[in-house]
Amino acid sequence: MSEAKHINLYEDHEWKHPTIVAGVPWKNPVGTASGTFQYAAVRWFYDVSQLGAVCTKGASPVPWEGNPSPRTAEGPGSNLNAVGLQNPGIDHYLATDLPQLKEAGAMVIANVAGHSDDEYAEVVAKLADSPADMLEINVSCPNVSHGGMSVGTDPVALGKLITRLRAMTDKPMIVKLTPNVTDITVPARAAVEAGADALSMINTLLGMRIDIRTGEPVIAHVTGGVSGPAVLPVGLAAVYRVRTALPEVPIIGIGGIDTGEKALEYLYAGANAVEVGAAALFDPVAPLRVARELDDLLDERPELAAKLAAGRTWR
Amino acid sequence: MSEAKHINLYEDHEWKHPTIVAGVPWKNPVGTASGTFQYAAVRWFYDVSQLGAVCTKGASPVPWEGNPSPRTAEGPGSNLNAVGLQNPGIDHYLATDLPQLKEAGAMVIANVAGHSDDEYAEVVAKLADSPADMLEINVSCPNVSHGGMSVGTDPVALGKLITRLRAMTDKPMIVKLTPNVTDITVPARAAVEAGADALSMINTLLGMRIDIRTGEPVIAHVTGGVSGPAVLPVGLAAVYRVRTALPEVPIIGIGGIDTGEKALEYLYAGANAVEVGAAALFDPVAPLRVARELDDLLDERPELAAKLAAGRTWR
Amino acid sequence: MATFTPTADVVAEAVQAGYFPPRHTVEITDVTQLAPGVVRLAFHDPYIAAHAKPAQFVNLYTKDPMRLMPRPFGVSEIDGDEVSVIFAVVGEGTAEFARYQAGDTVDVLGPLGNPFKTKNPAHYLLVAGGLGVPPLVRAAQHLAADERSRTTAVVGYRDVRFADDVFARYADRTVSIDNAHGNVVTLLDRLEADGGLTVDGGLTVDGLETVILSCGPLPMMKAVAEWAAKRSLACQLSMEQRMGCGFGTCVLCTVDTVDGRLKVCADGPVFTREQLGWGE
Amino acid sequence: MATFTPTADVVAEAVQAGYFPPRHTVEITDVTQLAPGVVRLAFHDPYIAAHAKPAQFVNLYTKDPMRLMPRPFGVSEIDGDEVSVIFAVVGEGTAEFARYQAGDTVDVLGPLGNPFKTKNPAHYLLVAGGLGVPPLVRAAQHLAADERSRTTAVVGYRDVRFADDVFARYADRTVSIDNAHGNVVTLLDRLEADGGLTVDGGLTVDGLETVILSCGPLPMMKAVAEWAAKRSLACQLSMEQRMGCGFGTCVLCTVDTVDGRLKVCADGPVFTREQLGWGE
Ligand SMILES: Cc1cc2nc3c(=O)[nH]c(=O)nc-3n(C[C@H](O)[C@H](O)[C@H](O)COP(=O)(O)OP(=O)(O)OC[C@H]3O[C@@H](n4cnc5c(N)ncnc54)[C@H](O)[C@@H]3O)c2cc1C
Ligand SMILES: Cc1cc2nc3c(=O)[nH]c(=O)nc-3n(C[C@H](O)[C@H](O)[C@H](O)COP(=O)(O)OP(=O)(O)OC[C@H]3O[C@@H](n4cnc5c(N)ncnc54)[C@H](O)[C@@H]3O)c2cc1C
Ligand SMILES: Cc1cc2nc3c(=O)[nH]c(=O)nc-3n(C[C@H](O)[C@H](O)[C@H](O)COP(=O)(O)O)c2cc1C
Ligand SMILES: Cc1cc2nc3c(=O)[nH]c(=O)nc-3n(C[C@H](O)[C@H](O)[C@H](O)COP(=O)(O)O)c2cc1C
Ligand code: FES
Ligand code: FES
Repeated sequence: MSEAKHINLYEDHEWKHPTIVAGVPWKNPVGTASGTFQYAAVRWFYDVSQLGAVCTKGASPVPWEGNPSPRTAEGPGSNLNAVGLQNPGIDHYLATDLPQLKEAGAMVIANVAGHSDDEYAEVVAKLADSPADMLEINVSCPNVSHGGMSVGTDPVALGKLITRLRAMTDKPMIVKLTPNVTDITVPARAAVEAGADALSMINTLLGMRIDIRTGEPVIAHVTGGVSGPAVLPVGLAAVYRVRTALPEVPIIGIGGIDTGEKALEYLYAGANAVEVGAAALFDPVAPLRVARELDDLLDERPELAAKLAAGRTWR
Repeated sequence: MSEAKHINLYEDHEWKHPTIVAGVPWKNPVGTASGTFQYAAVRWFYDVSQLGAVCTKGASPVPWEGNPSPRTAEGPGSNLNAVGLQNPGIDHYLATDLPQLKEAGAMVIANVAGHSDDEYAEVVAKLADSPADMLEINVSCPNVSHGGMSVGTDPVALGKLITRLRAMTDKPMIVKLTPNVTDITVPARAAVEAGADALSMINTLLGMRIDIRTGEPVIAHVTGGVSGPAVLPVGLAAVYRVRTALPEVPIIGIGGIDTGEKALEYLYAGANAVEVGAAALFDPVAPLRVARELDDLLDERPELAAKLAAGRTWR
Repeated sequence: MATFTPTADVVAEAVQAGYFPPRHTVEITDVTQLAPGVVRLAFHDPYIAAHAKPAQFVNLYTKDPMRLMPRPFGVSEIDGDEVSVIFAVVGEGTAEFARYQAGDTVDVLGPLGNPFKTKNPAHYLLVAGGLGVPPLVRAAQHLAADERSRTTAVVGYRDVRFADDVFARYADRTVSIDNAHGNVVTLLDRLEADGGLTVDGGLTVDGLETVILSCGPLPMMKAVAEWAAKRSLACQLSMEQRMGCGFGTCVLCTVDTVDGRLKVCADGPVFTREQLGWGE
Repeated sequence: MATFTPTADVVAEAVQAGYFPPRHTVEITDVTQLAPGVVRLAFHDPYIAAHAKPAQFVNLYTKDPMRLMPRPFGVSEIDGDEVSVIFAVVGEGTAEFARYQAGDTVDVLGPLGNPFKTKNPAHYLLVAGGLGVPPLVRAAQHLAADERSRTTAVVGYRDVRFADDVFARYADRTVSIDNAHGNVVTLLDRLEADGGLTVDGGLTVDGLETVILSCGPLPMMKAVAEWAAKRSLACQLSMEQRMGCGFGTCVLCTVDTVDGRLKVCADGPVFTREQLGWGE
């Protein structure tokens, strides 16, 4: 890609319907989802300060090399990914992505990855004094402290981890839940009781594809995480059920959002805001487009808009 | 629908690639999935004896009225259902559906539903002396013996239930697993250790949709089960992981199958056979079409075909 | 990809042999906007044209593979081998159908469901509200061929009266109202009070008993059933419900009746007011 | 549904102002089958035509909403405002593209990735295998405009030699082979042994160093890199990997290099043999 300024197709828009997530004001309820946004890659396409928030790729204490390739496959209406959380590490993040994004005027959610409780703590310690606006703890990483299972599937371990991280910083802390559990309200409750300021959901569903030409899995890691339009009903049910179980906790809805209408469904399900993931891989401007569509849809729904603006939700 | 014979578009086909599931020979590896097949409704469309197997709607000890309507919503590439297992009860099943299907020459899998261990036992007792060829125990029903959670999510309860049912009959017993668990290999192992002859998976994923015109859930029961093409990667991963954990157990793969190619993916993932569900709602002849497509695809894969015919699997 | 979806030839052959046609592709012969957001779509289908009775419906399927579920529509008129439906654009599926043009194709399954019972000679009072119009147009068309019966169409529209002309073509008498002026029940009351409900002034016509056939929004149908019950009139109501299959296989389309939860697609869509327990 | 997907006007305006165009819709100008299962597709796109360098690629997107992922294809030729790609029909996406006709539209994003480095005058030995042909056609086209460099195209096909004529149009010399007769490496060896590898007979042409630009199946490229290493020739290889976005946002398209796992889309697709650690 040759050097060029971003297009700013949308720059003159005055956002009409803000929201508040865990006390933090967002200019609109639409952010990017972790792992599907890189400033260096999308800055050509739009002004990132126009989003409600930008949630960055999971950062670990040291660089991670991730899984071997191929890392992706296509499902019906979905994408499968097995990045294995490749990232250049928290120090690189603090030196490059974060300052660039703050410089560009973005509201930044720093997504945190770790393979053990200590690793999470190491990253949170470094973010505590950073200009990141919010932290999002991705508890779906395979965790060596928990026999390789993600800490997000074990409410006791999750409570312990969040209690520890909570004590390290005053930054609003979002815990991002995995849908690959029997009852998502259980880890949700554990996270909130341990001090999480907000919850985001869903991370990806476990899935795989096989290449019938070879009979072998398409993805080298065999299984991957399913995301995109196909997971919409699963994400909505997760948000609705957690909202019902925990009427007060701020929730960021994620999963299958590629239009303002679908974002709106999440708000009706009880979310305070949403994040757009896979859609941004297929169309770089998707998060901003969703935000614009939602902004207009909320015009016709003053009651919902007023609740969001006041930091409350539909349910 | 006026009285008419079925079309038998396919009746002259000689099946080339049989399979064996838990010792029971199927003329081809494709059956119908429970709840998406009613003989009275589809007999116009094709000759049911041409399918590998016909799995019937869950039967409970007494008639169940199911959930209020609306019971269904559409997801991207999926269907949501909240039938609530409405069915006219096992006595009605034994008096009508089952004899009709056997009369029509079908290989019948009787799907069993219950709200408590006693209810499951009552149905299995009645099926023990019936002409049903195989039993499929649907352990995803909300279960009063287990606080409303399905017994399929609790490996201990599941083991106890299957041990009890196992002792009641010599009929090949399939346990149908729910994907709404943290690790599907855990209930899989529990079922097999308790004596299940085979496993089938997946049942539906928990999901919901909201009508943005009203802000309310489309389905009266709020949440429903997601099925159809969108769930394909989740079903494949379930089969592959269970196959890896339990190399010997016969597996019926279910979830998102609407073409021979997708059925083939399940066979490569380690299934001995498959069942076609939601696709049969959108096109009544889908199960037979999938069987025909698969039969030709297996021509080009003699090694896989030979394994299936011998009751073994690809992995 | 190998595919065995029946081709037009195979469907034609099967149909000729008297079999029920599976889901198949037909050619669209007409798409006309009747009113803002209300569209008439006609397609060529000899089997459905020969068999569809009043209140029977057809499943149309979108071409968008993300939208797999059937869109059921009551058959509204039959002209030779041409079948037409009238629908409101309410979502993405109907929006897609509204974009079709003559010469395009659409997948269809039908005719589905059970018809209104119209064998007995009677004065059929066709009470339609909004998109309940199509099955009653078909009823009027069907009954126009029956010398022994009489028909009066009483129609309530939201704003534009988009079907008065087609009703007038078939029914002995057509009266309608729109939202600005009231609803079908207020219209029925007014007509009864004025002695203008039927050509004969009262509830019978040429000595024929009145039988109500109705289709429309739920609250309207309940009110119509009550109106009928007060006058001890037979009343058949064509119901709607979200459907999974449309042909009786999934039990996703139930309605609560005195006999328990029945399938709208295969036990209905027509139920009597007694079955529904309305107006008692 | 409200939608803000940029219209053609907005894209044109942005592009004129020097911005990088987002995903947008273009008109297809030509679809030609070059060989069984090998298709040339051309579309009208002034921005991509003006900017796409050898080995840069474009994402095409299917119209099937079940198939959301990008299909990346190397740009193969540019003619005025027309951009063409050549692809093999391997799955449902390419099958859909192969059904397109001139006048249809397709969504596109690009040009993406980094080009072969061809600034320095050299004898560029373009070694292509199978569907590695397109970027090397573009390289030949690009270098044809460079007076100071020379080009030799060495091409291996599966069966039909579908690109010899277009290579011949641009390269100083074109030699090819098909599977029945061997592969590009056997061809390179044979040519070298015969003294027929270049017009000058040896590895240099007009005193210019030979630089290999290669694209093709992985085993072929590894063999080419080894062939180059043995002769201490510079060798740039254009890699393929399954992609999630194509523009650097998802890290789904990595290749193992001596510097760790790099993105094929944004760090590549061109890597040197040294980066890949091949032939050492
Ligand atoms: C027996 C029967 C006859 C009908 N006849 C007519 C008719 O003649 N004219 C007409 O305009 N409408 C009729 N309807 C309603 C019509 O089926 C829906 O308006 C239509 O399916 C909406 O599709 P959509 O994609 O635009 O809406 P969406 O909301 O995008 O559809 C999503 C899903 O919900 C279902 N759905 C949405 N609304 C309804 C509804 N009201 N009833 C049933 N399913 C719904 C759709 O079928 C689809 O499965 C009938 C419904 C039934 C059950
Ligand atoms: C940088 C780059 C340049 C390419 N240039 C060309 C070219 O010029 N000509 C050509 O014929 N092919 C080229 N390919 C390969 C081409 O992208 C695939 O053949 C095509 O995406 C297959 O799509 P499908 O829908 O037919 O296959 P499907 O198997 O149905 O596709 C499913 C998914 O897998 C991906 N996929 C499948 N095969 C490949 C592959 N070999 N490489 C990358 N992704 C794949 C698809 O993009 C899609 O996301 C290139 C790939 C890359 C990465
Ligand atoms: C390529 C890719 C990478 C991702 N990486 C991360 C990550 O690093 N941390 C995280 O919490 N979630 C990650 N996710 C999950 C997404 O943030 C999101 O939760 C999920 O994709 C569901 O949303 P969607 O359906 O809109 O994509 C990733 C998703 C994708 C597709
Ligand atoms: C309408 C409907 C009813 C179902 N009823 C049952 C049931 O009674 N018992 C059961 O075990 N599974 C039931 N299922 C689940 C299916 O058998 C199948 O496991 C699931 O739909 C996934 O397959 P699919 O994607 O092919 O639909 C039902 C599914 C649908 C769509
Ligand atoms: S819609 Fe399936 S039974 Fe009525
Ligand atoms: S495909 Fe997304 S980073 Fe390369």
